[in-house]
Amino acid sequence: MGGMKKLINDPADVVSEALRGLALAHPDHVRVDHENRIVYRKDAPRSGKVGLISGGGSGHEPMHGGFVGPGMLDAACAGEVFTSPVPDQMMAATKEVDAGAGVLHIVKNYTGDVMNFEMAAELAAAEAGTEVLSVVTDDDVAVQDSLYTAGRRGVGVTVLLEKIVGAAAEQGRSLQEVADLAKKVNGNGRSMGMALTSCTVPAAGKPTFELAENEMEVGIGIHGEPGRQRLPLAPAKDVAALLVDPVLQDLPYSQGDSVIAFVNGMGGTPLIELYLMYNEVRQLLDAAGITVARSLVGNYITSLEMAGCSVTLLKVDDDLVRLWDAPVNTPGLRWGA
Amino acid sequence: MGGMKKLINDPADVVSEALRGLALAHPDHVRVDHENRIVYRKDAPRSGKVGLISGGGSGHEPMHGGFVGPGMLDAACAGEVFTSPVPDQMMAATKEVDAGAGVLHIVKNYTGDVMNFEMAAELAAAEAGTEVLSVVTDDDVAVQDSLYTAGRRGVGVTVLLEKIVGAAAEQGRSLQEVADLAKKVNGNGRSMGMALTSCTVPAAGKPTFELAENEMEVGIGIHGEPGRQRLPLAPAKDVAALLVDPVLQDLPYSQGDSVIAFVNGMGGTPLIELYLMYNEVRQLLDAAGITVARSLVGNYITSLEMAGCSVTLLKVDDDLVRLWDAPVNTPGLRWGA
Amino acid sequence: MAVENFANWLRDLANTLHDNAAYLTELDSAIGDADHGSNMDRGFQAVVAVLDETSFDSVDELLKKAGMTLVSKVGGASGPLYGTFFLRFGTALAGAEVTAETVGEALKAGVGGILARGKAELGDKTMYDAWAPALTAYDEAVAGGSDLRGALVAAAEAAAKGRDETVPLVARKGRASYLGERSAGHQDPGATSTTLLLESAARTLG
Amino acid sequence: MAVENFANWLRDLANTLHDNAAYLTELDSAIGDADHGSNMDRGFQAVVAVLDETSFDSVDELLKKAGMTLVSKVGGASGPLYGTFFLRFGTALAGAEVTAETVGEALKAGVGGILARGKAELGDKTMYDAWAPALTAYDEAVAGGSDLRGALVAAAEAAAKGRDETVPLVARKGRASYLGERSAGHQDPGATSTTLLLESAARTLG
Ligand SMILES: Nc1ncnc2c1ncn2[C@@H]1O[C@H](COP(=O)(O)OP(=O)(O)O)[C@@H](O)[C@H]1O
Ligand SMILES: Nc1ncnc2c1ncn2[C@@H]1O[C@H](COP(=O)(O)OP(=O)(O)O)[C@@H](O)[C@H]1O
Ligand SMILES: [Mg+2]
Ligand SMILES: [Mg+2]
Ligand SMILES: [Mg+2]
Ligand SMILES: [Mg+2]
Repeated sequence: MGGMKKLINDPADVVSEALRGLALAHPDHVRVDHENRIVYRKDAPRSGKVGLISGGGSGHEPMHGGFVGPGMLDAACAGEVFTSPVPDQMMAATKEVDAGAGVLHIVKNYTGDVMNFEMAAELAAAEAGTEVLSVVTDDDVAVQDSLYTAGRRGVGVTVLLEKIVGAAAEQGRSLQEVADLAKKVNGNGRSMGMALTSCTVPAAGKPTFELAENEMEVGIGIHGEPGRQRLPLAPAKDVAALLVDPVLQDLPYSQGDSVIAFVNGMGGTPLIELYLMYNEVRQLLDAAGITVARSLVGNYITSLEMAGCSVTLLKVDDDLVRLWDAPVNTPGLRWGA
Repeated sequence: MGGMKKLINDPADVVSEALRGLALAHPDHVRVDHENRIVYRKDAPRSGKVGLISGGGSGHEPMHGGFVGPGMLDAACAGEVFTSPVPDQMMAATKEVDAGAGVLHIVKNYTGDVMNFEMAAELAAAEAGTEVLSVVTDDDVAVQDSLYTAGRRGVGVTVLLEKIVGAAAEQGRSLQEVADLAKKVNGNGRSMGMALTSCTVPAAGKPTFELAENEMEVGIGIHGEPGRQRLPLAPAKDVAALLVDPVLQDLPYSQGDSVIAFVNGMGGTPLIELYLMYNEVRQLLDAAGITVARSLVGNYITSLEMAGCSVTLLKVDDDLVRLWDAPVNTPGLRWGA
Repeated sequence: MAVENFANWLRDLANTLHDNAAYLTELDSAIGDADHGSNMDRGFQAVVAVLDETSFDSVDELLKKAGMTLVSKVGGASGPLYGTFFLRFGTALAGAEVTAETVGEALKAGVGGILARGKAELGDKTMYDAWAPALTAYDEAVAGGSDLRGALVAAAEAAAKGRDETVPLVARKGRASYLGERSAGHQDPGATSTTLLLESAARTLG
Repeated sequence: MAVENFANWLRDLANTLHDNAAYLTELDSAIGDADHGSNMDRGFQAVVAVLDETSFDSVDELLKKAGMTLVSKVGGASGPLYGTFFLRFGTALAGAEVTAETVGEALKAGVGGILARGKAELGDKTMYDAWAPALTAYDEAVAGGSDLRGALVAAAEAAAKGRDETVPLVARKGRASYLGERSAGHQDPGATSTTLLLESAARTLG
């Protein structure tokens, strides 16, 4: 395997074997269509409820398969590592979770994901008459937004969105309401990430990029792609500022705003460092007069074994906080149930 | 910082800054005595309930601070990274959580931990008259057990024990009953771990041991100490056998036994690999005729950013399964609440 | 021209992509996510599996099936893009005789599909930067009296030039766009696989 | 001998341990958890802080306070072990004149505390493997007419020899025991810090 240190067998089997493990570990939460690589909420379809589907390349665990269950997703389609799933998967999932109330596709803004989900939605509408709406998340402020480019990447806000919109769907809100809410959440959220190390795509067998011992990448996404800037390693305090400042400047958030603050690990960073980072982030938010209504700290949207973290801020009102607090029961996020 | 890639400020401040982050992230679960580095259940002491205290060196997050809350620990004492806490901490915690029903100390079997907890128990009994019992976990089959040595290390079973014994204390069982249960859990559990990479103690600034690109350490503990054997990297299937076989041989578990199967990440190993490992572990257990009653997969008892995993099997009966299923509400483990 | 020729092309292309998988992934590591090689390889191995199992009566059915297979097996950006290319390429050849002219029209239809899905423009540093000069060169060759092979050779040469010219560009589409200015100085993986596709066609068709 | 001398010893020892922190941690990396140097350094910096703040009337109070400070600040195995050593060392000197004989008895009491806590035996590859020969050499020197300094010099030399002899041993106590046979070939960190302690005493006491 030369240079790749992973607990895997054949690189070609990583995704399917991990899905088998997920299914075996969470029989109460999910059932898995191994043929199509779809993780279903065990009791899907839920009559009368809008079906929520997400998916994307693998390597971001627990996202999305770990977010399937009551109060969150109805199905998650798993692509190859860092490669969006194919339309057949989203089509099968869409048909399966459609319980008459329509289906929302939650798509992270990457060319491949958008195109594959689009094809699936077209085909599902044509074949089964299922009403499908889509929301595309694009919260990554590291990427300059423009009409002429692929636009921003969908990153951390996707996790918060799946939770909040999941609660709304559980309440019985309509497809249009759920889609509008999803757009609102995406519009209210911004993220920025950094890496201390690269990750290694199993099929590639070597790190996607090389970082010297005293360097870090700032402005990375979640696919091991290089970031916007390579900088000398810096103390956590400075790293926090490099992430929080551009986020605060972008929305912009203003003094007195209330947020969900999410410090996310990229997969190889232990909790002790994430809590330390959260402490730094909180100081910066306090200084900016931003109130933290809720927080989330942990490895939730990852890049394989990459070391590093991202910060996501989601501006919230009472409705969003109530939906955040509502029960959720998935392998990756669970409370009130 | 030369060679150390971490999201930290001054290495001397890692533990206290991480505790600040934990306190800020979980105001509903815990309050932290920063002076003494003790994480308390927010509503401790709970009148009439046996107080449960654990603690140890830091660097194993979420253990133990992340396991404080209803259904699990009343207090956790945080030492320096990989260094057991001092008696003053356990004494303060013991006095604080004593609600008249006595206090159980949950101690992992390391010379330092055992001695520091012992001194605290002596002092607490002498000073405040608190009745203290102790359980020492020693589930690591990598270490030859003997009367003439320090004995086995306490590793993965500690997590399961804190959950199960936490539920029993919540039910109002007496100190003696809770201590007996703790001993039963420890006696029924066995673990074995391996590492793909070393970790770096912040104050040391360089990796504790060096592993070549094509090597792994088998029989490691949770303090970045080298293991019993250095072997060539192997596929996940073979790694699973290296961990499961000695565990099964040691208890020994027999066909038809029911277990909680726990695949734990060492901190730098992402979920996708842990689920893949869990799949391998399950095949081996199926082949051995062992039934998996419950499972836990994730990074719960870690060694900083070390990559690798451990397998813990805990033989269970109906009482243990009921206690496992009982509600728990901590930063690190949560269900039914 | 027989169905057989097109099947040979696809087999040759599958071999070429397999041999170049590490190279394409290497290119994708620099400005993307290190999967273009395995994506193309996985897709075309699936196409070969279909060829081994099924016999096709017409060129358009063969090509459409190849396109559907790519859509179903590749994922990412390249799956829908190359999948749509083959779907439209095949559809355009339905009922038509295979000539330099009809293939030229079909190539244009296929690339139209790529544009419809990906909305790339010239200079965005995508596979379209190889396709666009290839189409022009193909048409010029046909206008100058070339046969199919000659036109494909011209197209492949132009594609290679377009591929090389992606190096200095700053990406505006696809993953490479996230790098902004840092994407300059690297060759686009998709323009590279497009060139391999046309070189294989020039070797095997006509 | 004055309280001042013992305070000077502790300050000298703190400096020595600070200078050797990386070395002790290095030794602990090989067969332990890479913290012995920072543990000792943290503990003795705290002792120095106490010395800076408080003035002590008697040697035993000074030493007991040092022991309590180590217990409260070090943690790990070395905290209770060295802490108990100083607690009992001090207690044994309470009310006594400081002579080669009384210090010898007190050292024995202190090491008795290490054994009571750690239950180590000779050859277990722990700090006791430095302490045991040191105590013997100390007694022999006193029996042979040495003064305090001479006895401490003899003890330090014997400790250094005991420390060196830990190298081939297979550990049976402490973290190094988890390595089994692999612990052989490495010098015990605690035996090393014990030797530094006695060398510092020989330099500053008597
Ligand atoms: N919008 C687009 N239009 C045309 N080609 C594109 C577009 N976006 C990406 N590409 C092409 O796709 C290639 C990358 O394919 P691949 O790596 O397989 O997919 P992904 O980017 O999803 O990982 C790029 O090199 C580029 O040539
Ligand atoms: N049972 C024991 N008796 C005497 N000394 C011991 C015992 N266990 C460990 N030690 C000593 O403690 C040293 C390690 O101290 P330190 O690294 O500070 O603590 P820890 O092992 O808890 O990390 C060992 O080198 C050894 O000399
Ligand atoms: Mg991709
Ligand atoms: Mg230690
Ligand atoms: Mg790619
Ligand atoms: Mg140590």
